[in-house]
Amino acid sequence: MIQIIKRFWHIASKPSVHLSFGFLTIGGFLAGIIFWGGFNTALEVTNTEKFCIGCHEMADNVYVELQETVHWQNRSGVRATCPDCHVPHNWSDKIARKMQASKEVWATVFGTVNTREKFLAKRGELAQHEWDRFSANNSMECKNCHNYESMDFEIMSERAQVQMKMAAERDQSCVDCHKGIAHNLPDNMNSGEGTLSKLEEMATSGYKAGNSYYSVRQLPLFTDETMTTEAGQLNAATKVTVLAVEGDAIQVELDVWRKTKGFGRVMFEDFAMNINDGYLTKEVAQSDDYMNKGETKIDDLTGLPWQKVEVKLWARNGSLTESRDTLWTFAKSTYDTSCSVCHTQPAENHFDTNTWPGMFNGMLSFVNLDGDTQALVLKYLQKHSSDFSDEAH
Amino acid sequence: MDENELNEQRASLYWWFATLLTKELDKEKLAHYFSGEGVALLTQLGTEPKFEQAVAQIKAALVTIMAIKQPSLELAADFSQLFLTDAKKGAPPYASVYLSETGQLFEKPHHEMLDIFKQQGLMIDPDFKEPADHIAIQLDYLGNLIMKEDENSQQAQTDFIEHQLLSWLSTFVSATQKVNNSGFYQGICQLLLLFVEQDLNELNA
Amino acid sequence: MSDNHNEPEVHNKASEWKTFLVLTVCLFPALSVALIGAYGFGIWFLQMFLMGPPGH
Amino acid sequence: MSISRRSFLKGLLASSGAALVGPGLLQVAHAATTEVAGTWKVSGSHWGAFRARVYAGKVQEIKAFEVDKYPTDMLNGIKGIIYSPSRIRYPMVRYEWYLNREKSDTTKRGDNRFIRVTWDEAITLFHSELERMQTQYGPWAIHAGSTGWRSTGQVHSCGNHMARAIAMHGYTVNKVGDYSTGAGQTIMPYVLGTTEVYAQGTSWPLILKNSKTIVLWGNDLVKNLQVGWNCETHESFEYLEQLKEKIANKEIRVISVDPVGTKTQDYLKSEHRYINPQTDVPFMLAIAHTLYKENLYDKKFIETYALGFEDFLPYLLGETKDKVEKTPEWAETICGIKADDIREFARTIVKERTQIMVGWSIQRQQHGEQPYWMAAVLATMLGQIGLPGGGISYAHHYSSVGVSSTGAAGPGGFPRNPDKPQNRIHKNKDFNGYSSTIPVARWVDSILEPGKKIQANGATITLPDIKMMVFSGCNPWHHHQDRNNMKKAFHKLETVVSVDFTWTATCRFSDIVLPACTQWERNDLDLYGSYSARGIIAMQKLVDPLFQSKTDFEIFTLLARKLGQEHDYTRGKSEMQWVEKLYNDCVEANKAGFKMPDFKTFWKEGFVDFGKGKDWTRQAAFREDPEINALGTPSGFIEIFSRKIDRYGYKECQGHPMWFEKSERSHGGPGSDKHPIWLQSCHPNKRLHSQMCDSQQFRETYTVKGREPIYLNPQDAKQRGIKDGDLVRVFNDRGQLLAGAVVSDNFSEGVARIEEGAWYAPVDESIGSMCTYGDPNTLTQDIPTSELAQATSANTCQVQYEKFTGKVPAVTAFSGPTEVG
Repeated sequence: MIQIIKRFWHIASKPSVHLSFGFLTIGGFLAGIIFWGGFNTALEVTNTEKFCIGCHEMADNVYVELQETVHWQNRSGVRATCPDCHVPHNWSDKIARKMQASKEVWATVFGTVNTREKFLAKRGELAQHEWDRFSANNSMECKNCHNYESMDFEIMSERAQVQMKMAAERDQSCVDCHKGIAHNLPDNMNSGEGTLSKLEEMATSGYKAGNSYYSVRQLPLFTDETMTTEAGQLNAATKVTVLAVEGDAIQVELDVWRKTKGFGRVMFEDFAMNINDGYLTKEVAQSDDYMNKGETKIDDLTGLPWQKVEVKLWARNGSLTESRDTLWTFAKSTYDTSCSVCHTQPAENHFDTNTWPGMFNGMLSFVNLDGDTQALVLKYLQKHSSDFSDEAH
Repeated sequence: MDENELNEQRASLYWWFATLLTKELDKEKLAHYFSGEGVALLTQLGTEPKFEQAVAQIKAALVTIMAIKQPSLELAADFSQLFLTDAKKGAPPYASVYLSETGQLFEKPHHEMLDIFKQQGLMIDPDFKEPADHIAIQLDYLGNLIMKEDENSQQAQTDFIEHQLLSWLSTFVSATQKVNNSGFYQGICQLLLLFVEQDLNELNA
Repeated sequence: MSDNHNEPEVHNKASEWKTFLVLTVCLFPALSVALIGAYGFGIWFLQMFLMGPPGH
Repeated sequence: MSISRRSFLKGLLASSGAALVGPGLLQVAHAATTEVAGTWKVSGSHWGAFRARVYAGKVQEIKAFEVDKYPTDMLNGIKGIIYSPSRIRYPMVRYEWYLNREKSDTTKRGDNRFIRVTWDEAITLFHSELERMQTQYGPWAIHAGSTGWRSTGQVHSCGNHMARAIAMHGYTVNKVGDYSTGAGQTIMPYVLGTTEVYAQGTSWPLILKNSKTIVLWGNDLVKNLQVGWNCETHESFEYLEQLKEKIANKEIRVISVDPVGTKTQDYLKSEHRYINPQTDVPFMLAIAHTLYKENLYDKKFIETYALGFEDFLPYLLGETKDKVEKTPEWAETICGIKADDIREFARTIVKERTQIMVGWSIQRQQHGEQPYWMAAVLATMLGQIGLPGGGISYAHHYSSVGVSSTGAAGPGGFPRNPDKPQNRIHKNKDFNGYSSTIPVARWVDSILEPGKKIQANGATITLPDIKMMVFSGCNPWHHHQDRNNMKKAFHKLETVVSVDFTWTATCRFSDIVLPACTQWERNDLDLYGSYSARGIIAMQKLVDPLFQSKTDFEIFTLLARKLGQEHDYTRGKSEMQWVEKLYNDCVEANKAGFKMPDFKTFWKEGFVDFGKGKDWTRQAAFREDPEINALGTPSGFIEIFSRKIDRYGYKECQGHPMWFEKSERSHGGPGSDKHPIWLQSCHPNKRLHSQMCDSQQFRETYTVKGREPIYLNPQDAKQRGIKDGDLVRVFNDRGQLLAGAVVSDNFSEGVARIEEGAWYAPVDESIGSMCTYGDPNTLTQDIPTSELAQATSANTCQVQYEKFTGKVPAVTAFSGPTEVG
């Protein structure tokens, strides 16, 4: 064997005697082209969905989950394949990713996640890798197709508009909010990180028709059980009565008041109290299909007419809780910590219900609270304001 | 009395002044000046005609203070009023306040003292958190300088007294005179000035 | 120089052909793949320890 | 000679040395490290972020932080603060109080003698007084809620430390509001739905692009933007420079409505619309009258976005009780602006895009709620609220308001509230019928008239019987009004505790004085760009705490230790661990939007910059959809008429903006016959309030004969035989002071200015004694703006002045507690 290599080296290290210079160059060049073509073809093969689902770990877990989502099937017929989202497009990063796949090969060979149970147990860790990557490249793969500049905010639902405009302003990473858009979320995580998941943790399940519950955060409302047409938004810590449970959808009734100046879109918890319970789209607010109108009274303090309405709309089955106590505890601790950085936070009962929104808005620029938490804390302050407090102040 | 003994005496006196200007006298220390060694020392110092008046002032102050219920506290208040406050009304015991243009602390005199200490391999007791141009530190150092067995010591003493001490001592002492209280520390400071002046004369003689 | 050319063994045309083919078809492609792989691993380790996940 | 000397020294200290001579002060040094030129460190201040060269344990040199392209010369005053001979060097206790405690002769307070105590003794005394108050009286007897402009740095925020430690002991009286914006922040939620005074404003680039006219109403941008709440980087000045250019090119008109010529106006070379002091409301009413009569106002806007215009109209048209129509002719007699000029002004601002920028000065006067409200009504009539470069703002002169926000989260702060409130030592919450929270400026009234009931913002407040006050990094002897009245109040207090780094007048009037170190003697971190959230800056300790001073963190940790709750106070973290925690929390909060390096890297680099934000228009969302984005007012709309305020039934703040005559007013107003000069006490040009007044060398760049300058009108001065540089005695029935004359055309007849923050320096502690340095609050009156805000009325102040001829007293400020001989 050593002889063969020696001999080989002997020949390879000497100028060629029989083969022409031109032949060697052209021959080497052609061989290079053929190799490179072959290499890239092979690389592309590994970059196909077919290749990805070649392993049952992918095929039986994430792939079937993808098929439930809009990234699989939608009305415009564009679909995302595995590598569209999961393989970096930059060459170096792509090669690095391919090498990283050695871990996946390892896992397949040794069966690290060869059962659904094993996969679920490991999902959190695996997902976290991808989320880190998305957060580092600012969700570049998403933005290859969806970019903020091309979004027409006007045709979004109002709730989406608010959120998307805010995100666009900061060129926020998509996956910050849209985790779980293509595959299921890890079990221990309801719908995201930070306060949102904290709020979701407060939600209970198994709602019974006829009982009253409170929303743990802001929730979209829909006109019917198909949940395709948005009807408005439910605010955090808002009381609803569940009328019906239809699979993923629940029908809720809101017993609220609204001002009749404008379109009457904003719902308030009580007469002449600006405690926001959510809002309705113009169409729903103007339509009689979704509400029973009650008495109308003039609020003496503003001169505005208020109308009592019972609104019946649909929401996703979830994110409700039986009592506001845990929500209030969370809101109070948030208020005490966040709002005392600059000065002593005013006592809850220092202001009345309708003064709090103004005072609270004035402080908001100095604290880092997301929209759901803001809404919840404000409602907490209003519900514990001097209007509701027995303590003389 | 040989040279050594003499230097010991001089050094001890500088250290005595340094002690008085370092911090307030507690009850026990003050007692020495009502009866005991302090009285003896003052009486002895008073025999020098130049010092007579200053010593008389100190003694008078002691008499005044003795009549007060808590003499050591009263004297502590005097001390604070003079040294622990500020240039405008008291007499802060730092050369920088009197010698620098800015009137700030930690100015050139402070750095000069630090340089001296650096050369000599000395440092200020970390518990005494004061700038190096504090009067007590200067006096303490001078005592050390006197006790140093070094043939150049005499010249070093003269230089130090002339450049570091007398450059501001009289301004400082007159600042103490502006303050009106028992007069104990004003007397001590006056005595210090006279002593330093006399000591310098002796060194130059 | 030609004097020193006293190789008793002649490498004939066939052996040159063989060597050429071994180099172009087997060795260099294998080396390239290995090199690219090593590069890929290098980047990955850098990402793990120094740079963090790939950014923009 | 040498013989006599020998004999004299003989036996002098031979054996007695041990008793009379203490231990030496010098030790042999360890191997000294050799520094060459020193090291550069990063830190910052309200006056600007900076880098400092530290050598041989001393701050040698300070240069502006590179992000700051427009640094102020106040950076030159920093060293003078650190190395000021006015530094509090040791814990001190007032001698009289030390001897007699609560039975001490309080009339001696402010001019008494102190003694030095150890930290241990000082904290023990502090604690035992808190204890005595809680047991002998109750929570109502301690007021520990008065806070002001701290030093920068989020970990050591002095008010937070004081509040946290004292709350771990028991409940105390607290305050609401502040001295700068008390009236504004109370009235604006009723009108525009937020406090407005600390709100982000429309971004400057949008203003520069869209505005045709900018009205600066009592607003001196160039002067006030020099200082900021956090480590300032002066981003606004870039836009002021552009504005100046646009003015020169006649693309934008800037009009200052002001009784004085401002620094802004001098810088921008912009127009000045002189107005008599305190008469903004008549001018505004007359503008509204013109807009209405000439049918120039935006009816559609009012209809869609506002309520109560029709309830306000009768007053404007003279159909209410007063029967006075608010015509330009009526206003002319009060505000001193010709009726035709008023009409012209109204037409100018309604013609094209106009941004109104209101300063805070006009709400720091009696009925200060009214001009703020009325300005909002004017902006509503113009109908440009929510448009870029239009509408109204009340804060463009503050910190980096108007510099677009990056949206990044700043570092949080050291927690102000106890983690375990249930462990509070004294759980007694019984305020004995007194109110637990009082309007910030009413604490002196509280001490003087405990039990008195006052109206405030719709509530009835019973003033508590305060016996003990605790201040930390707070100097009410600068910011409160009427010194002689304060002296009376301080005679009634049993105990006063102050934590500060310099002998402010407040410290001199205290019983226990604890030396804090300056912000440059501790490690911390802070935001730069308070509103732009431009970045985070490390505040690296430049030198160790001087003398016996300690950080706020250490001081209140000591108090917590006394309570047996040290660990609950610090959460087991050191200073540096807190800095790191706040940083890491911030990294977490910014995870979505901004990549930040790890703490080590940040600390080494000294800062993280978030870049520039996106432009934004104030109230644009409301304009777009007033229903969903309703204002925070009771109705959700702009309230020209507030039924809620109307319902309170107050005399001096009714249902809509009105003109009320002031208790004192120049130019023919009440009291002007005896004291004809209006004294303006605005924010200083060369300080932050009273901070940096102790920096001697820098102070001397602006003082006159060692006194605070008083800016005088040339005619007024001439009449009184006063020349530039003369000493002037300024007086009224409340007090007197000495100041140095600066005669300037910027000041109209009947108008004078002494900037607030000049240190109080009375000749002696007696009531009525003259202030030798020139603190304007010796002369101001301590009256509330109205029953609504109960805020300060510092700018309602009439004085007289004369050339000072007597024996000149020395300046007594900037010194420690000494008797004035």
